[in-house]
Amino acid sequence: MQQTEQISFDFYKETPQIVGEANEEIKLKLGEFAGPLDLLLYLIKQEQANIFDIPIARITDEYLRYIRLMESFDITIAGDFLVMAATLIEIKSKMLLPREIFADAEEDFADPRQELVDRLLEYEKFKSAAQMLYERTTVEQAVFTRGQIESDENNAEVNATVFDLLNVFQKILARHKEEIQLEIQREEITLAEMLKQIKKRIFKEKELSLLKFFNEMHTKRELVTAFIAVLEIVRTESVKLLQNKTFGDIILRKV
Amino acid sequence: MEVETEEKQPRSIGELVAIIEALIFVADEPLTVKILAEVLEEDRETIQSAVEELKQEYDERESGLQLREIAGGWQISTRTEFHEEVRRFLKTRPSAKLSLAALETLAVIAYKQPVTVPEILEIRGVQSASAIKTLLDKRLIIAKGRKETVGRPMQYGTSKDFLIQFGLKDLSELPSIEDFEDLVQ
Amino acid sequence: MEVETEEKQPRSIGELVAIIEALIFVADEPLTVKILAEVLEEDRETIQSAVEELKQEYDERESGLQLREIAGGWQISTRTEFHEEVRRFLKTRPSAKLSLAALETLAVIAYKQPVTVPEILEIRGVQSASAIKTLLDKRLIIAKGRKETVGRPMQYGTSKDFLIQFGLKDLSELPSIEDFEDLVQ
Repeated sequence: MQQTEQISFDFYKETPQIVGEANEEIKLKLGEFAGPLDLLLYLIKQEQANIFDIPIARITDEYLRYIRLMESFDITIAGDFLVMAATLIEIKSKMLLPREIFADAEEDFADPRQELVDRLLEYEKFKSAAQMLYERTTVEQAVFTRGQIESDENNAEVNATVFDLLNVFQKILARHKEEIQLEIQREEITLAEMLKQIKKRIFKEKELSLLKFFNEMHTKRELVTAFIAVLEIVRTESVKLLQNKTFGDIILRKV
Repeated sequence: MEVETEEKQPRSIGELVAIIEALIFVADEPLTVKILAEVLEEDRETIQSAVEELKQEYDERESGLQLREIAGGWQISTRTEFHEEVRRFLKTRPSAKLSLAALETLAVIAYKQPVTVPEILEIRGVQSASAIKTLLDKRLIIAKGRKETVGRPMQYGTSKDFLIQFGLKDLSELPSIEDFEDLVQ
Repeated sequence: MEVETEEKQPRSIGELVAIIEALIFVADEPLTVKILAEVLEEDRETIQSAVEELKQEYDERESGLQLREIAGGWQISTRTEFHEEVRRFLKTRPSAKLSLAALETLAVIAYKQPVTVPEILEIRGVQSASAIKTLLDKRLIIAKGRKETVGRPMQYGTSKDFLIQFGLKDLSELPSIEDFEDLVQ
């Protein structure tokens, strides 16, 4: 099937809700709010408040209550939720200032809530747009494109974007690093370890083909170590070097 | 592009419609009138009217397939009515969920493109980095150059895959963001 | 497989023909009457006659597609008359598509340019000669003079076409590792 990965998302099911229970306990339903603005909008609706005249004290209390509740459930609270909490408290305190202060300069009086209201209205538009996108995907999921045909198979290629380039480059670098590390590990085989390895092999297999053994070495340094180890072992242990024909394989055999 | 320039026999419109159908079928993504015109060495108007004739043909046939304009091109796909049977046959389940955060971020990017990470934060009021990463991985958004401002942040916009997956001819088909104002409240 | 066993409304023959067309279209391989009968829970005779009706429809339409019986099953394919156009289209369509090997090589060249073949080998750990040829053919990379070192190997860098195809104004717009880290956090 040609279909690219499909998107599905149950907009309604995953939209979080706080459900008030009889005993005034607040219960969290599955899901999380998409952000502090999302939570605020929810609380405003819950209170059936007018978005242009937000009862800031009540909403702030509710908001903080929710944050505390999240804390008590050990839900990590994104910093952005705390920033909003601070903003709300600030607005609340400004609202408490006696209006008379502004009475003289009526025109300069700006509702401390105004900026927040603007943000909420702006945000809510995009939230609706997100829902529209969600609905579109459900329609699109009812449409399928053709199955694989021959010409696709000759064309097993990727359609690349710049981020693919970066991704791929990072993967290559990671792979490269791994190889270097392996290399280092291999090179760290000491003469003593090499001797131990050869002895073990001869003991187990009675004899060892040097051609085969040297082929197992990955680096020049390893090969040199292996060579010295073989000389050493012939000198110190009861093993013999056998060669059937000139330039043929040399066998290391236990005596 | 080498093209054998034999003397071109003029194609009948019926023949042209048929060839276009064959090409749209083999193409692995929506095929634009522009490409069709280039490949077939016909002018765009001729291709355009041939495509429209094909479209009408598909609409009139009560068949299992439809010809759709999507992502600036044309594509043959199954008709929505039969999605249940098709899904049952392919044994596909709707998968790869987009989170609420990712959908919101995508909405902001779709309407505000090109847009930077800080600008998205401004609208959503919450960090959107992981949502952006998801959207990039799913190829729904792409980098759209850097913004000439402090730090030259990367800008993002929607991709062709976005149009395809959301069944849009082009971005102008998105309802205007101001239309959503009426829905607010 | 769960199947909602609501009382099955009998399908009209026209509907059945349409559904069969949709299923043959989405299938990766020729679809047998047997499988169709199972998926649609109809008996084989019904399916057989519906398929034949579909076949007749395809034959009567003078379209770019045909319904063929192949390997014991049914398949939609382009009509043989148009194979030349189809082949030419598949060959000439402009494509930003790259094999993984080519993409890897391009990534190394983009981020390390100017870079020589031995240096690319060093980083990728694999020979890249044919990938480099592909990239040169696609004009995504160009030779950038020789390196003043043993053997004076040729150095490669990305081309103007590379910038165009990847939608970059200039190389500074390539996403950096830092851009990416911002997203991964």
